[in-house]
Amino acid sequence: MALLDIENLSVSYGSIRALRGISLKVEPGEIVTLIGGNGAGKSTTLRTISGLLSPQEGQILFEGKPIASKSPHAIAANRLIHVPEGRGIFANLTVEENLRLGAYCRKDTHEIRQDYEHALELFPRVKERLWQLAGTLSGGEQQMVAIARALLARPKLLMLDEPSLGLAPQIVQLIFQVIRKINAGGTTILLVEQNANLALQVAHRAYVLEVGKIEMSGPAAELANSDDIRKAYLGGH
Amino acid sequence: MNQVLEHRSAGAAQQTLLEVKDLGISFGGLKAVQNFNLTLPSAGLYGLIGPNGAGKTTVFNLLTGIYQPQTGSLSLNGKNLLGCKPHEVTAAGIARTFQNIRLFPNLSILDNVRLAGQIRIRPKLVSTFLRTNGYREQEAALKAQAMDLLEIFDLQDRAEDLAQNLSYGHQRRLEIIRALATKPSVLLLDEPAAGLNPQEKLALAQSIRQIRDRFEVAILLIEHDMQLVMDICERIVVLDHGVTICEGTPQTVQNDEKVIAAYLGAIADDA
Amino acid sequence: CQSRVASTDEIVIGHFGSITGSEATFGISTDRGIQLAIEEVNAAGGVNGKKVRLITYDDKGDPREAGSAVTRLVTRDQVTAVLGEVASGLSLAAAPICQENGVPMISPSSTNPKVTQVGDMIYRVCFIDPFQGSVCAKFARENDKIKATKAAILCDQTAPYSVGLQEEFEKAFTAGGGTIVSKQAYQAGDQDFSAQLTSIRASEPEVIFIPGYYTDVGNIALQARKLGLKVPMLGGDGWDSAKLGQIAGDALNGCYYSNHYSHEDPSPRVQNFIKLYQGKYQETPDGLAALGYDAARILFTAMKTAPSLSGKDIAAELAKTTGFEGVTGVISMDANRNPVKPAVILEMKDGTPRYVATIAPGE
Amino acid sequence: MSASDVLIEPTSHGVNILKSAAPILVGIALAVGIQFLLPSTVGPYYSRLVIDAGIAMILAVSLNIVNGMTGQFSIGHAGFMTIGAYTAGSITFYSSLLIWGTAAKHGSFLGSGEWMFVIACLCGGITASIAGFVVGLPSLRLRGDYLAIVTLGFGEILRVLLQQTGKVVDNAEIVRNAPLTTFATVPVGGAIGFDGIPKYTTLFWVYAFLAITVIFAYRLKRSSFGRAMLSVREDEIAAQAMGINTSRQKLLAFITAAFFAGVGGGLLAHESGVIISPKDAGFQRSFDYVIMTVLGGRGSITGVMLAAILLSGLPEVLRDFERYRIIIYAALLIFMMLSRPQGLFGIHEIWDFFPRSWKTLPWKKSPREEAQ
Amino acid sequence: MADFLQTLMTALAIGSLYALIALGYTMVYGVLKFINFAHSDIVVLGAWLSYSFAIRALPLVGLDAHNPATPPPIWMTAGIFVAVLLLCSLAGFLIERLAYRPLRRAPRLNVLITAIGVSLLLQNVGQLDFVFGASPQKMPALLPNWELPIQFGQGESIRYVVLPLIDCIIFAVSGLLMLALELLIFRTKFGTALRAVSFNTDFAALMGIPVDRAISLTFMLGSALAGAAGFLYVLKFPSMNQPAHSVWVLLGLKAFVAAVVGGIGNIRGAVLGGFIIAFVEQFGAYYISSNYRDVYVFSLLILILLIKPTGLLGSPVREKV
Ligand SMILES: Nc1ncnc2c1ncn2[C@@H]1O[C@H](COP(=O)(O)OP(=O)(O)OP(=O)(O)O)[C@@H](O)[C@H]1O
Ligand SMILES: Nc1ncnc2c1ncn2[C@@H]1O[C@H](COP(=O)(O)OP(=O)(O)OP(=O)(O)O)[C@@H](O)[C@H]1O
Ligand SMILES: [Mg+2]
Ligand SMILES: [Mg+2]
Repeated sequence: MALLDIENLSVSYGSIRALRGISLKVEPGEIVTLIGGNGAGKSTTLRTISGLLSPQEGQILFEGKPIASKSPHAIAANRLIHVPEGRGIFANLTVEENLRLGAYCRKDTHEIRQDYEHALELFPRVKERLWQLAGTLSGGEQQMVAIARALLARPKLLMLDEPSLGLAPQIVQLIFQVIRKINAGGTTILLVEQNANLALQVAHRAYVLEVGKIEMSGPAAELANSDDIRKAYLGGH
Repeated sequence: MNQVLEHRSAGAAQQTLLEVKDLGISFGGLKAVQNFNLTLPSAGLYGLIGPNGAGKTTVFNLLTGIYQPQTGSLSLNGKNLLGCKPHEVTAAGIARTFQNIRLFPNLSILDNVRLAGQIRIRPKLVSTFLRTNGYREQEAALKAQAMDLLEIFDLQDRAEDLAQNLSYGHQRRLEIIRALATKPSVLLLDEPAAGLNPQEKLALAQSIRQIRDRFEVAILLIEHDMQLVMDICERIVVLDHGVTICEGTPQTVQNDEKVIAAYLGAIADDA
Repeated sequence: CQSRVASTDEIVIGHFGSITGSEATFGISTDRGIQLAIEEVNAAGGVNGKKVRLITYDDKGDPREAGSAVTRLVTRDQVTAVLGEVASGLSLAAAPICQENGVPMISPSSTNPKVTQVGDMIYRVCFIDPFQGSVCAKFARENDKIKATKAAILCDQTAPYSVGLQEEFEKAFTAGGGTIVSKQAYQAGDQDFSAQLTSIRASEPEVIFIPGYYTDVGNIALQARKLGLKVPMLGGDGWDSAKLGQIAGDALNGCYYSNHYSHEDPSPRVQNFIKLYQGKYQETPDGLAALGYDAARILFTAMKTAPSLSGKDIAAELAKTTGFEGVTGVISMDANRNPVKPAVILEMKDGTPRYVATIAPGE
Repeated sequence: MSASDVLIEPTSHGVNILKSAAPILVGIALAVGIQFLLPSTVGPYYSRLVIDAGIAMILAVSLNIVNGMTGQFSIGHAGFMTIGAYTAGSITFYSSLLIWGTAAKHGSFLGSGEWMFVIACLCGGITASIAGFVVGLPSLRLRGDYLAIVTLGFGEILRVLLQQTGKVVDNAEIVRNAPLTTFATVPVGGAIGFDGIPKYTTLFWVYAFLAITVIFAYRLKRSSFGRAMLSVREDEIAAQAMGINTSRQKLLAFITAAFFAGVGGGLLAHESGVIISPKDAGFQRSFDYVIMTVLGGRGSITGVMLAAILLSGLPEVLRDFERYRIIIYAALLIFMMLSRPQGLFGIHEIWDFFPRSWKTLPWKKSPREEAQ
Repeated sequence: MADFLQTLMTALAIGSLYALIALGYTMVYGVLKFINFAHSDIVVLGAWLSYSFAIRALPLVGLDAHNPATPPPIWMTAGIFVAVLLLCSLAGFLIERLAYRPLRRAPRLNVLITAIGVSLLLQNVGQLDFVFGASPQKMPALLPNWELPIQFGQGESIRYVVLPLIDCIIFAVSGLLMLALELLIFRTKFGTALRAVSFNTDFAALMGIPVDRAISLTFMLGSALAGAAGFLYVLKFPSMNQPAHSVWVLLGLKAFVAAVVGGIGNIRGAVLGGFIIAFVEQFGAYYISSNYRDVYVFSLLILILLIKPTGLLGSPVREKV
């Protein structure tokens, strides 16, 4: 059974139709990436899955259960975690408090502690800044906090929206290494990325979204070699 | 109509325009930027790179008066800009875009640009109320200039749409247009390519060059996309922890060990 | 919604008052007094065979609303006469409208002299500040139990009534040889008077004059006693309400206020009114209700004797009022359309006011 | 199509002057029409409501310059109104006493008394705008609710100070012969309010001033000034970075808004059946106007005007409900807020809702055409 | 000297009351970033509910409802207090649910206007005869009338400074509530969650924080605080103004000013502000003139904000550009 199974999903903002009946599946243990141009509806897809938007039609099954009508906090409590575009960190809280909120729905204090140490190991930079107000961090630092925080929820499915946005090359590499590591540790990942080159490198499978529709899908390596994709998204080389 | 836009006659190509010496600021204990030096010639196209949190955006904030520098000096065309308020800096000729887009979301695209353009005119309240002929001419010229600028990025057809209805990539472009409308001599671009896919980035690089040539502005560019930076920048300054660790041509910078260690990482060509 | 133009077999009169907002209790009391008078007169066959109907409009205690309410009464509802308001500021806003349109207006309880100066259509049934101020001052200077030479004043600076009374008291008291040792102010509804009272305490007065409404006086008395201020307190007709005794209890023992009448007055016109009012509303009428009742009744009397129901005739008849036996005293109108009537002084004893003396005008 | 093609279309100066002046002339003609037609057809009560609505519109439209356009949150607008009212009132009252020996109305329509009144209203506007400047200063340092509470404090301070003023001196002889020290008590009536002000306010003056206010506000909104104000509302930092002197814009907004509020106050002071009193400066009155601007929609001038009419009329419509009046009013207010959170017209003006064909009158370009 | 001490003592008691009301304002503001103008009406509700309960409960133990000879047993006083708290939080819950929640995504100014509407509604409903009525009432004493008179001077010039029990209770209760709130907001997971909600409800929901419930809870807590303030207020000032009296609004306003002076959203700031406002008011009225009480308060407010635009303890939020 697929971990996440989306059937014929449509979403609108007022009169603007952002998604026009998309279907996609994420199997346990996979990294699936969603690529597409500006305004294609990638973020909208993630927001709908995590309950921030409600679909007009279609259904979303997570672990076989429908979640489309659930509220975002209930979905997060099911360990379907969304790191939104723009990072979604709490600027008025310290880095440490931000991280702790990641584990808001968990009660297993001891293991939280372990995960906390683990997350800080992944991002030593964050560790230096634990007491700083998160709002004063630089963009890259904020992205690290956002991912570290998501890990503290021990997600079954982690949805990342443009994690490399505004990050230095080195950090981008780091983030993608972390994505691999997390995945190797058993976490399923749904990745939205503008940096299609990198995304297709780490992902197992990929979907291409254009103006609210799935245009193409398949194993990531296959898509990376498709001429159309290269021309449209990878800079033509 | 291009006279409106070609407002600055080309000076000697390598004349120093922006001169920054030993600029520095710290927040609490954190030395965000220290001893930052920069000499930007007119119509130069320089890059400012460095790891996240290195202080790049802070340099922009210092240059534009949003933060007041604690040390150092800053001058444009020999005119001291230290202590100037942000709007005075803009009036003096430095314009910028923001890393986190800051358009006027509920204003139309046209108004976003006109607003920036009006810094160069001095309207009177009375003539505004009476709508005198002078006022009408001023407004017409302003609009014409704005529409011409919008054409650069093909946005003229959407002039009446609200800025918030643009997609992310278009918003980034509008920010650049808006900055240009202030008729700057120095343009500061903070990560203009963020959120664009590789294909779009190529187009953007093209546009940046064209802007430099057509408007003869000097451009200082913050960008994490190395391909773009190395491609279009004449010189590059690398910051790390608020300190300049390297400055030079793309080749020098690319091969500098400190830069590789601090910023580029091992598989730099991956990006 | 009532009919626009009065039908021929009824007489419509208007009342504008604060029946919502901060001063609602004043407007409601007055309205009840008026209603009572109307029921009474209608039960007795109406005025010259015509039933009287009342239209009440709320003015929220806001002068601007008072203006529009009265304009509506006078020009749209075409009332024969207007009753209202308690607060002088509001009466002053409305009076010119009545004057201009030739509709008689009787204010039940606006004590500022200016109100009736607006013109010959404007009357009142309460006494005015100068009279009451001098009555209080005289009492404070001359009463055996007080014989004060030093007085302190605590005045509600938001209420023209209070400010006016304070000025007149001060004038009369200093003219009588006394001195004002402390002048303090509060705002209607204030809960905490300790700063003012502490200040007053330090000035060591022999009497404290509190020209305010009962709604605040009870509180002031309670706090004054807590602070160990034992001197008598003195006030005007704004004190008159059963609520005052309920709130202050024995804190007001030995304090006095001037009023239009005494509840103890055995005369049937007073006792009858109190009985009727209690029967209808299950509470003891306060001074405002009594004044509202009197205002309405004076109006009916004038209507009955007037040759026609035109504003002019009624006003002329009102001006002739002499010896009208009202609950709030025997009323005669003077040349300035102010009632000439005696004041009574009441003493608070364990929460009930007791008759002490009557002071007639000019005494 | 390039923008320049349309714009260089030659228009003669004469046509332009006519275009500029026409709305003002039309407004004043309308005011004359209202003055001479309305009272005779609907009677004094409804005329009065129309006057009240007119004044409310002046106040709300002017407040909209600060709250709606510039995005500064002011709840002290009634304070400006009151300053204007007291200034204008004292000018006409005491000058009348000095000149004509009585404070009664002098002269008929457009007579000498009325001109004195007009000048007094303008003076009211000027003193109010000075106050606007002073109250606007904190806006340079304060944001949002902090500014709101300061403007509210200004109104409350004014209210208390006005309560302490002296009695009105209504005797011409005393006024003529009095030494200046008599005026040290500021004889404007204290708690009871300022009564005796001659009642010059007529439908004509209210609607003439309203026309000017609205045209000013509208032209301001569509001009460089207006855009600059809007940009302050949208994003102050970005506005600064675009070269907008945000401090200047904020002060300008406060000053102009206060000016019109002051003029509105002057009109109010001279309205018959109105006594201006310290209470007018309090925050409750300011709320009324804030409610109008919010209900009208942020920055929509016609929306705000409609809201001003609705909200000033509603309590009158409900008058027959006596004690339930305010309850119903409050319930309706909540209902309107919940059902139209963006305000009556949102950011649009009323004509944005007309069918397209209405707008493309021969002499008018559609917004899109104009833009291109 | 005695007068000085007396003024000081009153200032402390009144400051505590302001602080208590300010805490509620600050709490709601801290989370939802809007001035809940209906907060003062919950104080009024608390006050009048206390009265209504008291006059019904007192006869049960054989006391005169309006003028009890002795205070009722302590359990009854406590019972009334708890009942008032519960009903006030229920009212807060309902108001939020019905009037504010539908506007969660609307501009804050709209919520503010709605709050003004709610406030008007509550006031005028409260004033109806079959609710609380439009006349003032006297709150029966629910606590022993103990006071500690401190004597100054001798013979003729003898003076007392009075320290009533109720003042001590008010002081203690606001102190405790402040501490409890501070701990709740800064030391518990729920508090962190609340602060997250106050920053961005969407992001908070993505953390699994039940946003609606958190906001409801904030309102209930804030309203309970208001209820407590209303209860204590009428015990201290037993002569109660009618529910629609504008003075209640002014009381709420001053408490809000206190919150702003201290730095709105800041719990310690609310308490500090409460005391500062009360001190200025009391000492100004005593030493300068009682005519200008409100002028002192608002001038101080303006002065403080001009010097420190985010209030005394408010942290200057420097927006990162
Ligand atoms: N809040 C909103 N209101 C109205 N329209 C919106 C809103 N958010 C997104 N849209 C529209 O929905 C469409 C899809 O947007 P979405 O943010 O999902 O794109 P995206 O694929 O994430 O693009 P990007 O790469 O630029 O982030 C776009 O046309 C956009 O204009
Ligand atoms: N207002 C502020 N208060 C405190 N610290 C700040 C503030 N602004 C910036 N900083 C700190 O200064 C450092 C430099 O920040 P800056 O935003 O300039 O980084 P950057 O080089 O632009 O990074 P990025 O590439 O991620 O945008 C960071 O560590 C940041 O936390
Ligand atoms: Mg996106
Ligand atoms: Mg940056």
